[in-house]
Amino acid sequence: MMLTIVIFGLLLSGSVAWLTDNKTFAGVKFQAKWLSLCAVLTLGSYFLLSIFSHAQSSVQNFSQLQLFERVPWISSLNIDYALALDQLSITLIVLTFFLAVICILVSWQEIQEKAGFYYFNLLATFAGIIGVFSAVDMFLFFFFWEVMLIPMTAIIAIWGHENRYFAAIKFFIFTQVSSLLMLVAIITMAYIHQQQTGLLSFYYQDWLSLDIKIGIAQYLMLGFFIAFAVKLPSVPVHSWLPDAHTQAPTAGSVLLAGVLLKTGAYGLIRFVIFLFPQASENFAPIAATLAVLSILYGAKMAFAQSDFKRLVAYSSISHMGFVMLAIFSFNEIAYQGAIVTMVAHGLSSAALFSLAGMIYHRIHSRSLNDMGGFWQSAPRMGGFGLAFAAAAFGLPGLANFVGEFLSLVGAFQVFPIMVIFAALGLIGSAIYGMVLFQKTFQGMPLKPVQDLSIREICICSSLLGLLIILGLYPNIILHHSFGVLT
Amino acid sequence: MTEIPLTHILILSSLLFIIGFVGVVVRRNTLFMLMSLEVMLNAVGVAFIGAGSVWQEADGQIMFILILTLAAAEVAVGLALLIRMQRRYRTLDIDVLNQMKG
Amino acid sequence: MTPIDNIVEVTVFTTEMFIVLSPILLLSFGIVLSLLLIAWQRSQKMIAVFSQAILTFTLLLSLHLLSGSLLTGDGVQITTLLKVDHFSYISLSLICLSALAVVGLSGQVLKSEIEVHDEYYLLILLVTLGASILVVSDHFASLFLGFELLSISLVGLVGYFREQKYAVETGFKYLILSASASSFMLLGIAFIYSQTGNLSFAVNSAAVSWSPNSLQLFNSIGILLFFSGIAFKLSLAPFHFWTPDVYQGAPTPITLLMATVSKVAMFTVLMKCCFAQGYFNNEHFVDVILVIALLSMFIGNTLALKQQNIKRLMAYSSIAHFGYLLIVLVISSEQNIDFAWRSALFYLSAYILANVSIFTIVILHENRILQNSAEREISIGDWQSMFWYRRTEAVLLMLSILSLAGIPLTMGFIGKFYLLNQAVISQSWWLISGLVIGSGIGLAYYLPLIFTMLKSSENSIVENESPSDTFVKSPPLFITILIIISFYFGIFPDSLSQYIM
Amino acid sequence: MSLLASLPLYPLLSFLILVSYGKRLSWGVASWISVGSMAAAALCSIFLVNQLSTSDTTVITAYMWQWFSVGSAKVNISFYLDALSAVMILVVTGVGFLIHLFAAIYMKSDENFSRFMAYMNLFIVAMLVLVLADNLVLLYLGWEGVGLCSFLLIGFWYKEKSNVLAARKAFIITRIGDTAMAIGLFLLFKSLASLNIADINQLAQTTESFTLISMNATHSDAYWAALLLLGGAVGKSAQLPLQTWLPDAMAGPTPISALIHAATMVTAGVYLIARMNGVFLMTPEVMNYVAWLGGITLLLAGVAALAQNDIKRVLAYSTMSQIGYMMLALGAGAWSAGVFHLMTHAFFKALLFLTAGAVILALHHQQDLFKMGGLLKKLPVEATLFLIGLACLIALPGTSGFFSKEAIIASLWSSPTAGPSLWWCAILGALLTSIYSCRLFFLAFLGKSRFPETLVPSDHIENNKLLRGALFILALLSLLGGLVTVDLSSLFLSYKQSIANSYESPSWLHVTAIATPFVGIIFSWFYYKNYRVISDESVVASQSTFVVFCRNGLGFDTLYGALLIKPYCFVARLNRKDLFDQTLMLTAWYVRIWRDVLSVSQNGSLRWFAAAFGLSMVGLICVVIL
Repeated sequence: MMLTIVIFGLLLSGSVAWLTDNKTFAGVKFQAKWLSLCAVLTLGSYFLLSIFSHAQSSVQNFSQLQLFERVPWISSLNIDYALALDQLSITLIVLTFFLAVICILVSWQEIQEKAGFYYFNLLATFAGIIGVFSAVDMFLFFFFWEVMLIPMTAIIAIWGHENRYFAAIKFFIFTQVSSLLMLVAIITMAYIHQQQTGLLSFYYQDWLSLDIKIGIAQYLMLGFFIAFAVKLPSVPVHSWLPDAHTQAPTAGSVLLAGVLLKTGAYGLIRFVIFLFPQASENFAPIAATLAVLSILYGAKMAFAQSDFKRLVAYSSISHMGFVMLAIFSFNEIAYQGAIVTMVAHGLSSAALFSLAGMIYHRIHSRSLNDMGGFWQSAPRMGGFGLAFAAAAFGLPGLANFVGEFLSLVGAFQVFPIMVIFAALGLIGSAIYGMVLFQKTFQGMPLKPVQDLSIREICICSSLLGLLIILGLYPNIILHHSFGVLT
Repeated sequence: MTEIPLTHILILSSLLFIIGFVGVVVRRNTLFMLMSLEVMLNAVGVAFIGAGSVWQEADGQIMFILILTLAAAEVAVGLALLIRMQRRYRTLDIDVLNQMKG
Repeated sequence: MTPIDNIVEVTVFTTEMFIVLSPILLLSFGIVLSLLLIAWQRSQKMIAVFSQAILTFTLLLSLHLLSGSLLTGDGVQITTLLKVDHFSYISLSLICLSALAVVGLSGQVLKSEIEVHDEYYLLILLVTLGASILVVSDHFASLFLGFELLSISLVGLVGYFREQKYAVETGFKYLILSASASSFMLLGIAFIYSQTGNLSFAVNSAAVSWSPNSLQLFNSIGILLFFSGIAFKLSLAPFHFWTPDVYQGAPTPITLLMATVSKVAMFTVLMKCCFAQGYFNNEHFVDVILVIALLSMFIGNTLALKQQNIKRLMAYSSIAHFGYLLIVLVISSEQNIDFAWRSALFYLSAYILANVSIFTIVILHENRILQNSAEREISIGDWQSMFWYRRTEAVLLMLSILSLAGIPLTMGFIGKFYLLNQAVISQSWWLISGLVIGSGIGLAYYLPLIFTMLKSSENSIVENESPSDTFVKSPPLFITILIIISFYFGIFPDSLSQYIM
Repeated sequence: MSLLASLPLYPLLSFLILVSYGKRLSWGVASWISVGSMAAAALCSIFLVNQLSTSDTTVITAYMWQWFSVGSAKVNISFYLDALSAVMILVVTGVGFLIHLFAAIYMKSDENFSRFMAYMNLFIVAMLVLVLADNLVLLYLGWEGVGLCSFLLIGFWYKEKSNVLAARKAFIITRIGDTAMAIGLFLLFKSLASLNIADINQLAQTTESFTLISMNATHSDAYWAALLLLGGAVGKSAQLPLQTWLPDAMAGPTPISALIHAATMVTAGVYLIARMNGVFLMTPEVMNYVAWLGGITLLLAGVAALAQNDIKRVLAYSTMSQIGYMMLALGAGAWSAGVFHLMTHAFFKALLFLTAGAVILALHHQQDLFKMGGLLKKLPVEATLFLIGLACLIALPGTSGFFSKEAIIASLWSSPTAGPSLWWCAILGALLTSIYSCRLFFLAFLGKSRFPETLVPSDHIENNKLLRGALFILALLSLLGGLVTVDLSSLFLSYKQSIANSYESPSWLHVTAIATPFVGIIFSWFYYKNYRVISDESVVASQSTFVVFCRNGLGFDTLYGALLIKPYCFVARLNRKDLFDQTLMLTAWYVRIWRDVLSVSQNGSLRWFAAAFGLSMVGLICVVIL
């Protein structure tokens, strides 16, 4: 029941926020942002509390999937409404909640018109994402997978920047087409299950016990893989991402980079690897090559950009390449690396995008050419900018380093040559990180900007704090999301 | 009397039908288009009657009667439209009727 | 079989058959009555109410019979001509529903004209009757009757407002083309008849082997011709050319009528015929279906891109949708027939719901515009920033567009899901890829529609949208009902699909 | 061992305070905090070293917490203090303290003073972590940390474009080395399944598969691992081929050049190799490469130093060549000698830089040698201090530099991995050293003054006493530093017996080695006559192409520019509009084309529709029949 409460609570409070925005009841002027902030905080804490209590009560603490709900939904096709959690999904859901707060805070002043509808979309997206992370019925999973797209697209299309419609359509079509392939694969799996056991089933746990002929498994795996590779995103199907990130409002970019990309990685781990171990092992060399390609290509493209957010977007492509490489190297160390990288990149890219938003709020431009010498007038912003850039190029002591190090060490056991190429990405990341930081904060001061406000300092310092904590004591995550992958 | 093979009947009707259809396509005068439609329908009628006679059944003739009624109805509506057209465009050339495109 | 058997069958007409057939009888009786009514007193309001009543009763009756246990699994054969079964009732109720919507909406349109229009309603009823005959027909003759009843009255309706700009053109186009289409179909029937010697569906004509012997060739060509006639009505590529023009030229309620009533009826009868005659067993026919389906998906979706006129856009999207729907005709074996029916009917109901909603909004909008400007057509631009000042309508519109695009939370998605299931069972990967690519292209014109509605309102449309909407008190309610329905069935499809089974 | 654990905490605390309060702190408070923390650290480290030497344990360790675990291997945040790291922390904290003291005065007038001191503290923290780390990952943390700090401090005056670029260059080039090192770590972990330094040194000896020549590869894991580690060291220590960043790094404030780019950070590479001796000893080939790298670098750097005009760049190149000596020593297996030279070099090079800084301060930030001259009279104290520093650099007998450099040179001839040729290299290097040192001294302090304005009087610089105090202590250290004998031989392992054969060294070696500097001095005494004597002919820098070529670092910059930077930027610019994106958009374009083609068919003419109907009918019939 708990997860249902969380998901629908988010939806409900979103719609309430929409309807009551800027209306006065009993002398109290309702504001969507306050309402949604409270909703997210309460639901998040509720989630954490109930997880802890559950962990105490139950025997094995989420090293296996723990089923929370299972009620028949579309009984004619034997589709259930089934939600379950394990350490991986808990980690990601917690990340989602944290970034949700960040998102609301960064849009505090940015979003003035149509605020109600905006926060409705925001919360709906969170709900969808949490659903994706917790659904174990494949139809339900697909349902949430699509549901989280719609409000996201709306956010890009309504509150985005100059070229938003194009970006939104591109984003939507890419994900839609790829996920239709996944849908076909899902249905085929269901019917294979019917052939083998006699009844149709979309239930994840049932599928784990299937034995599929490798010939078919290849194609099915591909169906899933493409959908998730687009979401990840991996070269060559990455090109929706720079546009979407660049055009989206700050919170949108934070959400996209922070959590939405992780759904791709999550899908790769949970479905591609676990459902088709043999097929994906055969496929691993290709996937690893794509990953290395993404790492290098993303780094190179990031260096070429002159738009702050676009640069960060390409850097995300590069980072998620590490995740994919780790996932497909079938190695415990690498899996740990993948998870840490997912969380770390979620935080660091969110941080950089929030920073971009803050700068945009001040100078109304995203172009690096309009920036420079901000350190002079805004040393605090400079400090945070430095720290976040450092996180992006994997400075040890910050979370990203641990993730990338583990991923590469793990992958090196399997693909030494590829890892050597991937390691070149470290140089590339240093280059674009330098460009980003120096063009923004160093050089001749152009025009003075005012330094961070209290709210912004809160955002940045919370992000930075987490980055440092995870960088120096990653076991917080590792000990908890470890059992899944053994 | 000697049996006419079914194939011949069908080929005849198809020829008639094709003639009618070509008429619909090539004639620009609306009236003639309607007439060619009649030709097509009657070609079908021939086919039905032939088939019916081969199978020694009444169905063919019944179908033909239905077809005749249809032809009548269509012509009725067609002529009505034709008058409207004459009133509005002062011509019966079908090619003036292409305002809607794209 | 010999003629004798037919006679024997014809003589038997039990009360059970009478009851089973009662909705259609009621409908035809109602038509006669309304004729008398017109003779008695010409009053538009009265006839409107009357025809609504008739349709409602028919609907209720058929729903009642549907839930009732009269129907044995295989349905009831009434003479050789008709055969009523479960599915025909469902299609019948779908038809009545959409006809009701059409009648209800026509009130808005007719208000703008001067004279009294009671034939209009009569014609609508006739179309409905033709459609309902189609869905119960089990014989080429009855099929032909229903078909012609449908098309000729539609011709009358299409050109109804003869003062309007496109009336004559539309009428002629529809008349000539549908006439030639029906003659093609008839020729096909004649060929089939010449081979099988029987006009009822039950006889499996595909059983006649397709050796390239001349006679069997006639048979196959016959099937093809017959199919092309239906395909014309369903506006499947490459028989689709008339669709956009007629959709655009016809009065909007009639466009809705064509989009819903005639298509549902046609598709139902097509499925009945195909399954009864087992066409899905012969690969030639399947090839033809494949080609036509892929063509329709591609052409429909592609032509809809950058289409500014909404009615034309709907026309193209309908082409694509029936291309998708053809998937159900390609089934691997007899066992899947039921599932195919279910998928088809669910998809059709989703499609009808979306169309009704969209055209409702279009008609309301047309009225608004026609009030202050001269005769003009609705283009996408007129919907700009609708979401911010006319929320319920916009929400309904978005829902239906998403449903057409097949996005979750809507019926359209479930329908697409059914189709994919069907295609996976029958392992027709070509069709699947067509569906995927097609819906990919489709998004490229559905999304802009939504975005136009979301555009923030800086332009002048808002001003001339005075809240003084004199005409409608009912539509807001109607609209909210539609919204609720489309959400409800989108999230709990079972409540509908169980009904279908 | 909490004392050891607390060692980096003092500077860390002061860093945090300075960062969080920033400009609100007055100069006094800020300098007290930072310098005080350094003093604490220095005392603490002296205490530790004392403890280490007295107690019989050879190692002090401090375990904080487990960082993460790589498979079975645990990676801890824990420190490891042995004789080698003891030397390092002494140098880092001791010299660091003195330089902090100097900097506090030198940078007083700067508006961002507290930020500067904060960076310095942070650097010390990172450096301490580097030298104390007990596993390679933690070492890597410190390694990257010092890199970041050096980046920040080179670009401290970030308003000049040139400084910014210099900083970027330094960071990226060292990052290249670091990446090689990272790959080295992966390889070490793969083959030895551990990342703990002590374990690795042990395992490297024992593990057969490590040194075994594997089937497919031409060389063993040990070879590649050592090579990759060497890559890291080369990057940090500005040896060939990654040396180009060091001269530009002189853009930073002078104390930085003293602390980071002379005394401590650049020697981290030497430290790394010395640390990983277990691995290097497994592969004599790589030892040989190390030696050769050192030898070539010291020669090239010496040549380049001869042509510089900027006093700091001369010192930078000399640093490069001195580190070359250390590398040479390591390559020759003379670990102790290398580390010894590291220490002494830290002393006298810090002295040289700081004195140069004092001179520059007095000359209103004039750094061009050809604008100086005749300062011996004007700044006698600085001149003497500088002279002492140079003496050590040249390795005049008695100075600390003499002892360490002699130790190195002596070890070369007989070393199995170095040999006579490298000995000659060293000698030649010594010659060059003495020559460019003399040139520097003559230009700056002798001859007639070419400095137009009047100097800043020394008593105008506040706390001049303190400032000079720091210099005096350094001078003392660099004079007497040779007397403390650093014997680390117990730490380091020896060669495998297989290659322990060597040349016997002839008797004349020592004489030559000692004589060389004097030869150099005498040579330059005559060669640079016009720099020295007070005469009227104006002294200008030679503009001959060869000299300019040497002045620009022997053309490495242009080479790399043409080879790497330009292509990368070109490709980046070429593909700014994402190739893949273009191709994917092509499909959209394709669909649009189709749309236009098809929309022609909707021409609204009824007869065409009918014809199309018939045609498609025919087409379908063909589908069926064929």
